[in-house]
This record gives sequence, C-alpha cells and structure tokens, in this order.
Amino acid sequence: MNLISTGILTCFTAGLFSLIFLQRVKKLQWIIFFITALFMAAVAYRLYGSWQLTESYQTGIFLLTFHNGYFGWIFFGMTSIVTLLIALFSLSYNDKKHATAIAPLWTMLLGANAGIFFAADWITFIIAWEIMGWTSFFIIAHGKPKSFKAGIYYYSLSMIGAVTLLAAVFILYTATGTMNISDSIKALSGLWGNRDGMIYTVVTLFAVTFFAKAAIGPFYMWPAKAHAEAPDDFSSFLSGIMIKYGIFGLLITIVPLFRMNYSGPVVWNIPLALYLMGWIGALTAVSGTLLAVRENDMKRLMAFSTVSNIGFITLALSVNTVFGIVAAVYHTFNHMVFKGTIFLSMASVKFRTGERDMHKLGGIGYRMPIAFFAFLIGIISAAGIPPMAGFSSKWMIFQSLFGEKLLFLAIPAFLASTGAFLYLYRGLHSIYLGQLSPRFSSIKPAPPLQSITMILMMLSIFVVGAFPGIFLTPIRGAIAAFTGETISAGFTTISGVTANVNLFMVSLTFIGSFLLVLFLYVVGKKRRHVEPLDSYMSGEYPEDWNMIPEQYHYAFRFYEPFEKMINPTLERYSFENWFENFIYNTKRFSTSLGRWLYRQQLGAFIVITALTLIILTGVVW
Amino acid sequence: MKRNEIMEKIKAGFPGADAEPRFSNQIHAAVPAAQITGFITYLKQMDFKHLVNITCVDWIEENQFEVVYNVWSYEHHIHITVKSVIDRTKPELQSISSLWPAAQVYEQEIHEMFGVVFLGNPDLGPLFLHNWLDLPPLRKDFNAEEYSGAAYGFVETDTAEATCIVPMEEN
Amino acid sequence: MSEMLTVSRQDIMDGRYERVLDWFRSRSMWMLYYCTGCGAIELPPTMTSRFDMERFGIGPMATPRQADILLITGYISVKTLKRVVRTYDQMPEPKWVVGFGSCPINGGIYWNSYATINHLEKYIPIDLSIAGCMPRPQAVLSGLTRLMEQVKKGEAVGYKKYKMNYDWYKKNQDEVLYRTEPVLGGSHEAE
Amino acid sequence: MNNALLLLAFPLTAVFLIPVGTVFYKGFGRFLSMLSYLAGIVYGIYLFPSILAGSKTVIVGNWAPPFGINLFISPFSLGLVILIFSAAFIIMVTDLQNKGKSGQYYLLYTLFVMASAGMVLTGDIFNLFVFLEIGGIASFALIAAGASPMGSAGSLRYLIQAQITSLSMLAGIILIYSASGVLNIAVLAQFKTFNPAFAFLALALLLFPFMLESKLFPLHTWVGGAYLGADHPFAASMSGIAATAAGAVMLRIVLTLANPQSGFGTAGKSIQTMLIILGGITVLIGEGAAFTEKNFKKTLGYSSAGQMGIIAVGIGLATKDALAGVLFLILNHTAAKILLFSVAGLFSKVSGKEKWADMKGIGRIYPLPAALFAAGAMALFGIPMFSGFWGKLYVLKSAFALGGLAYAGAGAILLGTIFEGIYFMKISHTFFEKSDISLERKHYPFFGIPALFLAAVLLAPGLFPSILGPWVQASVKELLNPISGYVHIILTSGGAM
Amino acid sequence: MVVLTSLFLAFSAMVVGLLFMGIGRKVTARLQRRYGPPFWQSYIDVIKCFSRNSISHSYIQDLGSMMGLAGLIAAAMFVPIAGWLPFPSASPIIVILYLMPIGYLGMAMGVSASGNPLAAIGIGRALTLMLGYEVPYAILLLTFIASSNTSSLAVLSDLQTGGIGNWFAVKMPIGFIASIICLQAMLAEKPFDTMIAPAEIASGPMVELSGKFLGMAFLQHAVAIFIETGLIVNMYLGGGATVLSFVFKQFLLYTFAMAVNGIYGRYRVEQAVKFLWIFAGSLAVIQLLINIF
Repeated sequence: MNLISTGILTCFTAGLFSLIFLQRVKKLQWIIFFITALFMAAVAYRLYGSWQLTESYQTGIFLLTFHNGYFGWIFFGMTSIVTLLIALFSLSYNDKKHATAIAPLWTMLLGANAGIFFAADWITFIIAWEIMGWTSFFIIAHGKPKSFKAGIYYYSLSMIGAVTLLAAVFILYTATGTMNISDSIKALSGLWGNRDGMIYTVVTLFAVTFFAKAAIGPFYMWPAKAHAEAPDDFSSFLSGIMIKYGIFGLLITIVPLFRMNYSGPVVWNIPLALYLMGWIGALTAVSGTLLAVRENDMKRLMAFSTVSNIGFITLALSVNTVFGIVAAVYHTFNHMVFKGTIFLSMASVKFRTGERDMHKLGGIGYRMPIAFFAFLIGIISAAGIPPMAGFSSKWMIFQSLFGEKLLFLAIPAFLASTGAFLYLYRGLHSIYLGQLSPRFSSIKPAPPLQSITMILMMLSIFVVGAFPGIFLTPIRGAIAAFTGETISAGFTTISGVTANVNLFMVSLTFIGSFLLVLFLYVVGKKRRHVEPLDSYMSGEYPEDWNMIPEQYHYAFRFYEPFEKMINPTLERYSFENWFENFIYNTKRFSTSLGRWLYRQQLGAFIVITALTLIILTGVVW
Repeated sequence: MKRNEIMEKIKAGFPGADAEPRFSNQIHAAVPAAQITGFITYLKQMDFKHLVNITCVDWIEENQFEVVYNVWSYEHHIHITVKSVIDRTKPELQSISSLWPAAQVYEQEIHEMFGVVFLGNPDLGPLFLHNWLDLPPLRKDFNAEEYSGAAYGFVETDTAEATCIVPMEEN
Repeated sequence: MSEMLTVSRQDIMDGRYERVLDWFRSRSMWMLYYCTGCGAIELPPTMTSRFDMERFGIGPMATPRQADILLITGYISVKTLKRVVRTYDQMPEPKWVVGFGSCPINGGIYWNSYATINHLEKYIPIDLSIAGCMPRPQAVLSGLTRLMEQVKKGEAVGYKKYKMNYDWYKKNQDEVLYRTEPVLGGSHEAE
Repeated sequence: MNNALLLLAFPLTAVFLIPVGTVFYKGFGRFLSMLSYLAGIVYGIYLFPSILAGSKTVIVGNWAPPFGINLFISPFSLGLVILIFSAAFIIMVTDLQNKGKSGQYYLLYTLFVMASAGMVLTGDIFNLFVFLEIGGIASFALIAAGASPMGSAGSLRYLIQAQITSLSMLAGIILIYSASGVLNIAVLAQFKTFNPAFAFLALALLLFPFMLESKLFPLHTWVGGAYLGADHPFAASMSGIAATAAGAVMLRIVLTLANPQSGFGTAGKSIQTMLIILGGITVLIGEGAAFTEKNFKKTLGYSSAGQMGIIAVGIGLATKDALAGVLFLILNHTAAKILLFSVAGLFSKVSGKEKWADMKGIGRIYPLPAALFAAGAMALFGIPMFSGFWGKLYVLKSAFALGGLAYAGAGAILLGTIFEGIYFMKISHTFFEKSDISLERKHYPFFGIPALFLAAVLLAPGLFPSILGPWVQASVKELLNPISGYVHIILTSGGAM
Repeated sequence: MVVLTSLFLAFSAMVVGLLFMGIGRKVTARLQRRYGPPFWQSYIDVIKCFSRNSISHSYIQDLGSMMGLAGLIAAAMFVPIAGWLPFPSASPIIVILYLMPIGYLGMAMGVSASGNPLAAIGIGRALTLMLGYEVPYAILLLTFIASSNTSSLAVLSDLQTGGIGNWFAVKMPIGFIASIICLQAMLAEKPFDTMIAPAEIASGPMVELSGKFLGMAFLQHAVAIFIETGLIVNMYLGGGATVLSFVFKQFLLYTFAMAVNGIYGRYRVEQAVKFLWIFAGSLAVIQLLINIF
C-alpha cells in the first residue's frame, strides 16, 4: 500500500477540492482541513515500524522517491500531532466572524509537510519545498495589504532559499551522480580533501536555503513580519512547525556531511565551518532575545522568541556530536509544542479581543483562565525553567556545548536564555495580568474546543517535563538510525557531560515544595478579595482623576531602561536596514532597467551597433 | 530704558493710568479695570516679560476688590505693580491668561478664594478647595471660625476618647 | 454624637488564641506614616541612631498593604482626609492608627481654619494620640511602647470599633467630604 | 504525396478567401481563420503518430533538394506547428468576446500564423527569410491595429529594427550563397569548407532577426513599446507564437545547420557560447525590468523576454537534458503566456485599467481568472506540478553538469527566477487583496473554457512529465543527431511524402 | 524518610535564611550606630505577617505567591549542605540557576496580578538586573567546567576538601571576586536594590503584598539567601566539613554583603547591568581565559 503518496495526494486533492468547490462554505473547508490532519496523523501512526517502505514514481529523467525512514518519520509524526491539535483549535477559531479563506491552502501545505520529511531524493524534496513556499505565502498574505508586505518579504527570502537549494542540489548531483539524499551526502563526504571548494560551495548554498527558512543569522527578520501578520491560528503552525523545515534541512545535509570523513581545519575539535555556524546560531539567539525584549506587539514578540530558540537549536547542531544532535531535535520538538501552545493562547485572546498590541490588553487572565494557564506553562517551558519540558532540552544543549568545551559559545547562549525571562514575563504581564481594561471586562473564556486543545498541549508539556523519555526515547532511536550512534538516557533522567539530572525528581520536588507552601498558605489568615483598581496609589482615588484601568496598566515600553542601553547597538548592526537598502536599490535598479534599457529610441541604435560589432568581429577574426 | 522713560511711556500710552515711582526700581500703577488687559499688554511689549504673580485684596469697607499684578522686566530691571479696583458686588475683570499661560492658575485661584470672575479664562473650576459650597473663604465677610465649628465640630477636649499621652520627662 | 458601640472586654478575651499572635504583632509593628504636616520632621531622629525605633521592631513601610500602623503626623485638611480614609481602608486588619501631635486631636493651631478638620477620631478610629506640638522623639517612643502594650493585651481595637460603627464613621466622612449644601447658608454664586 | 503542405495550405487558403467572404458576412474572417487553424491542428494530430515513427520531408514543386524548396516534418517541427496552430486557435477563442475587428485583421493574423508555421517547417534558408518577411510585415500591421495610440509608434520602431535585422539576414544568406552556392539547410549542414570567421559572421547575421523576435539582449528594446501598443490577443501571439517560432528556428540553425561536423562547427560553438551569455543577460534584464513594472502588458512582455533568455541558455547548452528542458519551456511559455495575456485582457476590459496595481480585489469578483493567473504565473517561474518546473530543472541540471560558463547562465536563470517569483506572486496576490472595488460580475464563457484548457496543458506535463516523453525524446534525438535525423532524411528523400 | 529530610531541609533553609536576615539587620544597625532589632526579629515579622489578614486581587496572585516560594524551596533541595543532600542528586548548578527563576516568575506573576504598575516596574527592574548578574555567573560556571569539567556542586565541594589551599576562592581569586559582586546583585542589596527602592516605587514587587503573601515573600527571600550564599560556599569556599562550618561561611558571606549594603547608594538599573557586565563579566572572562589556557 502506497501509504505516503496516498497521504500526500489526499492532502492535495482535498485542498484543491475545497479550494474550487467550497469557496462559499468556509466552515466545511475547515472541517475538511481537520479531517485531513486527522488522516495524516493516522498515516503517521500506520507508518510506524515499516522502516523499509519506499515508494517511487518515474517522471521523465527523475525518479520521485519517498522513503519512510525513522528519522523522517519522527519529524512527521510529531508535526502531525501538533498539526492535528492546531487544526482542532482552528475549527473553533474560524467562526463566522474570524474565518479566513486559508483552509484549502493549508490542507495542501500538510501534503508538502509530509513530502519534505519523507522525500528520499532531492527532486521530491525540492517539489515539496516549493509547494510549501507558495502555499504559505498565500496563507500569510491572505488578502490583506499589510499582511501582503510581510508575505512578500517572507516569499522573497523563500525564493532566494529555493533558488540556492536548486543550485546546491545540482552541484551535488553533478559531483556525486545521485539524487538520493542520503547517498549523495555520503558520496559528497567522500570528496573531503579532494574538492573542498566545491563542498563548501554546496554547504554555503544549503546553508542559505535552510537559514532563510529557519530565520537563522541574517534572515532573522521574516518571522517577526510573517508571524505577526499571518492568520492567528496559522501563526502557531508557522512558528511551531514550518520554521523547523530549515532545521530538518540542516540535519539531513550539513550535519552528516561534517560527521563523515572530514579532514579540514578544526576549531575546539569541531570543523571550522560548524564553529562559524555555531556563532551564527549564538548571535541569532542573542539578537532574537534582544529584539523580543523591545517588542510591543505580542505576535512579533513571540516570533522573535522563535528566532532565539532556533538560534539555540543551530548552536546545538553545530556541536557536531550525537549528543548535540539529540539535544537539537529534542529542543525542536519541545519548541513545537510550547510555541504552538503560546501562539494558540494568544490566538484565543485575539479571538476574543481583536487586539494584538500588548499595551492595549491586560488582565485577560482573569477572564480567560485556560488561555492564561496555557500561556504560563508555555512560557515556563520556553524560558527553560524546570519542571516543564523546555528545561531538559535547553539543559541538553548546554551540556552538548560543555561536552565539546565550546565555552565561549555558551556565554551568548546564557545571555539569550536569561533574556528570555525578560520578554516572556513581559508577555505574561502585559497580556494576561495587570489591569483589565473595561473594554474587555465582559469577554468570555475561550470556547470549549480551543480550551481542550490548550489543555492537551499544557498537559503534554508538563508530562514531558517530568518524563523526558517520552520524546527522548524515540528521538534516540531515530538518531541511532540516522547516524549509527546513540547516547544514553533514562526515561526520567537526562545525562549530561558535567552532571545528570533526574527530571522526574525535579518535578516531584517542585510539587512537594508546592504542597508545603500550600500548607503554609492554608495556615495563614484568610484573604480578602478586592478589585484590581483598589491598589496602592498614594491614597488617591482613581475616579477623581478620571483614571480608567487601561491607563493604570504598565505595559508600553516595559523595559525602557534596558532598551535605552541596547538600542544603539541594535540599530547600528541591523540586518533589517541592510535588507531594506538592498530592496530599495534593487527596485531602483529595476526601474532604471525598464526606463533605460527598454528605451525605444535606443533600439535602432543598438541594433546597428550590434550588427556592426558582429561584422567587425567576423572581419577581424 | 530708565525708570523715567518708562513712566513717560506709560503716561503717553495710558493717560488714565496713575503711575508713581516707588523705592529705587519699582513703579506703582493704578489702572481702571476696563483698561487692564490693554495696559498689561502694553507693558509686555515694553519687555516686561515676567509675570511675577497676581493677587487680590478685599477692601470690604470700600466695597471693592483690588486685583494686583506684579510684572518684572529682565531688560530694565524694573518691577511694576499694577493695581486695578473693581466693584465688590459685581467682581468681573478681563483675563490676561492669553498673555501668560501661568496667569490662568492665578486667576483660577483668585476666583476660588475671592469670587472674582475673570472673563476669558478658560477654566475657573475648583482648584484647591474640596467640594466648596460656601462663600469664597478669603473674603472678609466669611467667618472661618464659625465655619470650622459648624463643619468640623467645636473644639472640646473632653470629647476626645482616645488616650492622650503626656510627654515624659526628658531623660 | 449618637450612641456608639464599643468593643467589650469579653470580645477581646474571646479571641484567646489571638492573644498569642498579639505578642508577635506587638513586637513587629510596621508603620506607614502619612506625612501630612510638620510632624514628619520628628521621625528621622526617632528612627536614627539617637533613639532607634527599630529596636522595638518598629519600622517604616512603603505601602498601606504592608503596614500595621497608620501614623498621622500633623493636621488633616479635607482633601487629605479623603486620602487618609482610603489609605486606612486599604490596610489589612489588624491595623492601628496613631495620631501624632495636637492637630489630629483637636485641630491644633488650625482649630479655626476653614480647610482643616478638627477631630480626626470622628472619621477614623484613633488607637493612640501623642500630644504635643511637636511631640519630641521621646514622646513618640513612649507612645509607641504604650501602643505595643495595648496591642499585646489586645486592647488596641480601633479597627474593630470602626467595623462595628462603620455607619457612623461613614456618615461623618461623607458629611465633610461630600457636602451637598453650604455650611453657613448663603451660598455664593460664583459663575 | 505532398499532403503535408496542407498544414500551410489551410491558412493560406483562408488568407485568400477572407477578403472575398468578408464582403458577404462580417464575421467571416474570424470564422474562416479559426477554421483553418482547427484544420491545421486536426491534420497535424492525424499526421503525428506516423511522423513519430520517422521524420519525412516534403518537396515543393518536385524540385528535389538541394535545389528545390522542401519542408521538413519531424516530431520536433510538427509538434511545434501543432503548438502554434493551437495557440492561435485558443487566442482566437479567447478573443471571441471582443467584437468589431475587421476582416483585414484576421487576414493579417492568419498570414502571421502561417508564416510562423512555415518558419518552423521550412528546410531552406531563403524560404525562411520569405516567411520571416511575411510574418514581420503582418506583425507591424497587427501591432499598429491595436487600439492604443502607442500602437503605431511601437509598431514603427519595431518595423525599423525588424527591417534592419531582416536585411542582415539577407546579407547572411547572400554570404552563404556566395560561398557555397546552396541555400538548403540539409546541404549546408554537410558543407565543410568554410572559413571559421566567415562562418561565424554568416551565422550571426542569419540569427539576428530571430534574436530580435525572441527578445535577446541587445535586441530587446522594442519589447516595451510593441507590447504596450498591441492589443492583448496579439501581444499573446507575439509572446506565444512568434517567440516559439523564433526559438524553433534558432534551434534548427544552431544545432542542425551549424552541427559539429559541418563547416559551421566551430562557429556554431561560438554562437552557442554567445547564446548562453546573451540569454543570461536577457534573463536578468527581462526579469529585472519586470520587477517594478506596473503596466500589465509591459510586465508580461518583459517576463517573456526573461523566459526566452532561459530558452536561449538552454539552446546554448545544447545537451540532451537542456534541449528537453527547452522543449518543456517552449510549451510552458506558450501556454502560460496566452493564459496570462487573456486574463490581463479580461481584467483590463472589465476594470478599464491598464496597470495591474490598479486591479486590487478584482480576483474576489472574478476568482477563476485570478486563480488561473496565479497558476499560469507559477508555471512560468517554475513551481513544481507545472511543466515549467521540469523545463527549468532540466536546463539547470545540464548547466550545472557542464560547468564553466554554464554556471554563469545557471546563476542568471536562478537570479531571474527570484525576481520572477516575487513579482508574479505580488501580482497574483494583488488580485485577491481586500479592496472596495465594485464591478458587476459578468460571465465570459469564451474566456473560461480555453483558459481552463490552458491550465490543464500547463498542469498535465507537470504532474506527469512522461506524457510528453515520446515527443521530447524523438525531438531531442533529431536535434542532437542532425546528420542521421535530418540531413540523410532530406537528401535521400527517403521519407518524402 | 526522603520526605522528612526534605521537609527538614526546607524548614532549615527558611530558619537559617531568616536568622541571617535578622543578623543582617543588626549588622546594618550597628554600622549606622544604632542598637538595632534583636536577631530573632525576622521570625517575629514572618509570624506576624501570617497572623494578619491579607488582600488579594485575584486567584493568580495567590497562586503566584505560592509558586514563588515553592520554586525556591525546590531549588534549595539541590544545594548540598556540607555534602549532605535530602535525596541523591548531582545538584548541577544549572538546575539550581533555572529552578530559582520559577520562584521569581511565580512571584512576578503574583504581584503583576495585583495590577499595580509599581509592582510591574519593580519586576521589570528585577528581571533586567537578573540579566545583569546571570551572565557573569554563567561565565563563572563555565570556569569550573573548563577547569574540572563538572557543573555539579557536590563534586565541586568535594574537589576542595583538605584545607584552605584547595579552596577555589584561593585558586581562582578573580572568579571569586566576580562571584561576590554577583552575590550582591542576586541578593538585591545595595547598590543593586533598584528593584525594591521603597521611596521611589514603594518597594516595587511587594507593593501590594500583605499578610501571608508578604510573609511568603519574606520566606522566599530567606530561602534565596540560603541558596545563593550556599552556592558560593560550595563553589568557592570548600563547602564546609560540618553543617556548622557551612552555615558559618554562609553567614560570613551574607554579613559581608550586608556591610556593603549598609554603606552604598543605589545604582539605576541600567547602570547596574552595565556595572555587572563590565566588571563582574570581565573578571569572570579573565578567569575563564586563565582556566582554559
């Protein structure tokens, strides 16, 4: 049974069907999307275990091949589950008032998702990659002028990435003669020492592709624009899943390439190129953090947080050990879940309030407790605080750095990690806590389906936090299948180079401490509940000053002193400005091309000149 | 300009203004109420850029309010006190808040404390007093003691129930 | 003044277990001083090395939420009274008020002012007054130690009195703060 | 039997009958020209299976080559002729909604189509020149017939340039004839005694008008004016038909006439190199200029230049893969451009605007055309599932395999693709943007059916590239083996019909 | 048994921390030539806080306060006291460094829920300051990984047994100085007490805390003192052979910090961060370079 291609075809067929025939019934489109997501999850379930499954189709000179490898499967399985949850959320999110027309495209995107992870040869990979590119562009832009700007920015980078991918693949193909992904990388690694220049070209081209997709290094700007402007439920898919394609790409190309037969220059025991990549990752993590700290738009804030986390993952990948790879994949999955949760929670808030600027929100947590707890658990995980899942992967990333003694790379990583507390708390405070604006004083909690989704995701974060083995065991299996090596880890313990941690114990300790404190709380005298506006303001009555709670909400420019400190640096070394200049100049160049090179008066002159030149060439020759 | 020249200028511009020199660097000018805005504008044009304050005196026997403006010139180092007398029963005067924004608050205060209405002042609402319904308290016919007693209770030490502590001897 | 309910001895003795806690309360009293008037100047010497209030566990606190004692250091104008009442309401129980100097007792030298109230205890219950204009640091310390004793015995019950006679206090406060007609009659039409 | 001549005879007959018929019935021109294209298509498809088995030559007037004129019917040429006729037919169908064109218009148009088909089929360079002149003159008139006042100006400039290049071709023919005494491609392909410099000069002069037609770099300047001037159907034809024919002729000259065994061999290599360079530059300036262009027709015209640049690079590479790619691209470009121009024509008509930037939200009123536009655009810049993807892939594959200068060509194509992708996505999205545009929604069945058909044409080879397999393989085999696949067939006249 | 020992450790951490606070107040008083409160004053304060009614603005405030104390108690479980731990663990420094923020996050969440902007400002400053001291502290952690390839507190204190000469404070004096600067910031004592700043932002995070919430905040601070001094004792001062010597070393550290607190003014928060990054950070980097090469 051709399960993979059936799944992919189902996605495209369902997407096209709902695109063409269901334009008028948005609700049905979303139901089809959900069913497709469910189907893909079922496909993932069925595919488990059949690791030899290969499906191929002859098209012209190229063979399109899908292969169900453990490594691809684990990514596919994970993304399918998260997608299913997001789809469940979307069902409820896209009611009459909020519905967008993106469901059919998203359905198709699910097919591309499977295609990327199951592609066994480069042509399949490219096909899936390009389809992913344009569908996501239309989804991000979704017919709004402002979103369109973000979308076209995203798509420009996407195009650059797609083009470099094509170039890389063909250079690779020319050098190795095979289109099979793993074979070609293996064959390429056989050329270390002989054709280093070519290999570095391929690596650079791949790096541009996957960095652009994963927003690493100079491409850090697109998530902020695209995540912010995309439909709210799609943002969580974008941040949770789509950005990981870049990581997956790095995992199947650059990482194995440097693990086999490498004989080039080495810094701190790792290849120079990877060391550079590590610094790029570290600086990405730091700049994502610092930019997030300054952000007032909640979706942009979390987009920068995503950039920062991707920087961490890159850092772990650059360590070039199995431990590092496991850490990176683990963090990837954790990030999928917690960032998905955070974005869903914010989508829920936006669903009820329609606001995205954090200083206009505030106090939503009193009205929407489940969204609040989802966000809380999400940010605890995102900040890498035990006992939530994010800690263990972050810890492993640090351990992988310690293991190779990459101590200087760890310094920016610590900075980014601590900086995460800043912006995450800012989000928590500005959106969910503080003063509740009277505009939102009567909003309802999140609808049941949304709540269920968020509760499920919250639970998974918590459970994985206590039992990292839930993720780590399959990941270790997949990495073993992928690299041939593995690391040791228990079901509850993660072992590092410098120390081991029993996370179940940590969770238990925290719960125990909480019980102890709960006892103290109960022993203490009873509490009296007062309204949020009844707080210390030097004895003033807010109503005397016509003060409304909104004005009493401290959220705008939250870290003013710190911003003052970092702003000059950030503005000076901004890739965004550089990109803007670049785009501006390209446009100018293009306009002048149209104006000068296509000038009709020039035509006859050029024709005659060219003629003369050719004749002269002929005569002289 | 010297003080004499200013005096002459004032006399030239406003013959109705009764300007007299005082001390070494002051001028004392009594101006009819109708001319007050014009006169102060005139002074401001003569580089009297600093409005020191505005205040008011209640001459209850004459049944008059006397509104007093103090202006100062950094150029000439001359202080001019402008006084204008208005009727106590119908206390109205043109506002000069368009000349100095700061004048607005002075006038608001004078309005609150004396009841003088400054025509053209954008805000003559309550400023210092809390929910005041009685006569303006700085008028001479307002009996503060009676008010205090009626509003806050008369002082009778034995009604205080709280323990009073007699200071201990110094050690 | 109408009939006022007072906290009886029995009420105090009923909270038997509270007495144990009262000892702790008496040894750790945190003040919020409401520096309305000139009296605040006497506090720095009370706190610093000459007299050192902290040896009794008494110290300044920043907000009414944290404070046990509300120290009114001087005259109270009507506007201030409004803030004092709110501050008092914001303090969690148990809480005590100390009137500092003559002004909270009877208006002091401002007894005939149209702007300041004369008897603070009409509006919030005062547990202890320290007389003097100004009371010296010795007097302050003496007063505070007296309050400590009262607290220890559970006799400083102003907050209970306030709760029981809330209507009376509220009426007095409203009478001053939210007047609807002129006190002396003969209203003045300003506008 | 000379029945393959019918391919040209149908339109020619139509040309002669139209002036007569128009006297009686005003719509006769349209009717007859469409009928002639349809006949050409049907007949071509009827011939196709037998041609796939073996190419044939048709000798006109019983003068055997090298002296007489002959037509060469191979899978390659027949396939392209069918493509040209189909393109013409579909353009006419989409144009059905526009009334009021005179009989002369259809006469000229049919002449243009006939000339284009003739250029693909002919085996004689002078005959090629004749067809070129016929087609050229018809084009000037057609551009001038466009509604816009810019039409005549653009037409005049195009006329001047085209005449200069035609003259250069004539000069080339004279040079070749003076040196060899023959004009038949098959014979020339075996002629071995040329001075390389002379050969280069002659070849370059020969290629000149076709480079103009396919908008290659130094000869691209007419694009803006001519496209702006032409009405939408003819703009589509210039992009779809003329460029296809030019591409076919270039393939024929570069690969068959200048095959390595002939005296043109070394010059042919230089020409190929030149094509790679010029093609690369054309891609860059074509797509670069289209990047910020706001006028709809101009944008599509520039994009057409870019596409032809890719095809030129493919021709210059001249490997098996590259040629397969070129064929895919020619098919893709023709179909896609017709689709895009018809959508542009429709939108211009309903909105009364010339710039795509002014057409915000029109796709919410006309969802199908806008979606088809997006599909055509994606086919053009090579999104998978459309035939353009395979074309580009093949060209790139061989470019990277060849290395050297081909890297530069590949780089140019890739860079051009970035620009192309961005502006086409911009346009596609503009149609779907929320706006307060209010138009009455009308139904245009003559637009929808052919457009859907075109989309299917774009999609089918993209999804199943193997359906084009036999044709592509046979064509590539023919082009790469000029002696066995072309010269022998003609000179022995073995396959004569 | 484990539960009992853990409980014991939790209570002893609170008790020791409160004791230090009391003594610290006494020390400050003596520096200011005052008599000062009795050293058990802090116990009285905490009990009094729990004996008072409290005011809560929303359920999140209650939860946050509890989470705050619970996080720090949980972190305390991983600090070895003279080599003794309530349950076996490697007590990695990173776990402690990342468990403490859950306490701070809980606290922050609780006070944010009160809706008072002063609290939010205070938390904002506290987190900014945290960014200031965590980075040098992390670099210090890296120095240990560079020299002894471990981030486990237990192993680190084992490495220092056998006399003062083996203490890392002696072996790595530059790092020790940096850690003392960091400790001052971690304890939020002057000159790094901008987050509290009673006269400016009305004690910042604690502005709306009353009764038992304030009590929990005190306990949290007490536990934090215990952990933070304990970390440095284990890292640099040999960890202590007996519980008594361990606590004594902690006491010395805290007394020193309080002494500094008694005589300094206050930095603005960005000044504090700059100071920490420039001075503590560069000292730590120097130590790291020394350890690596």
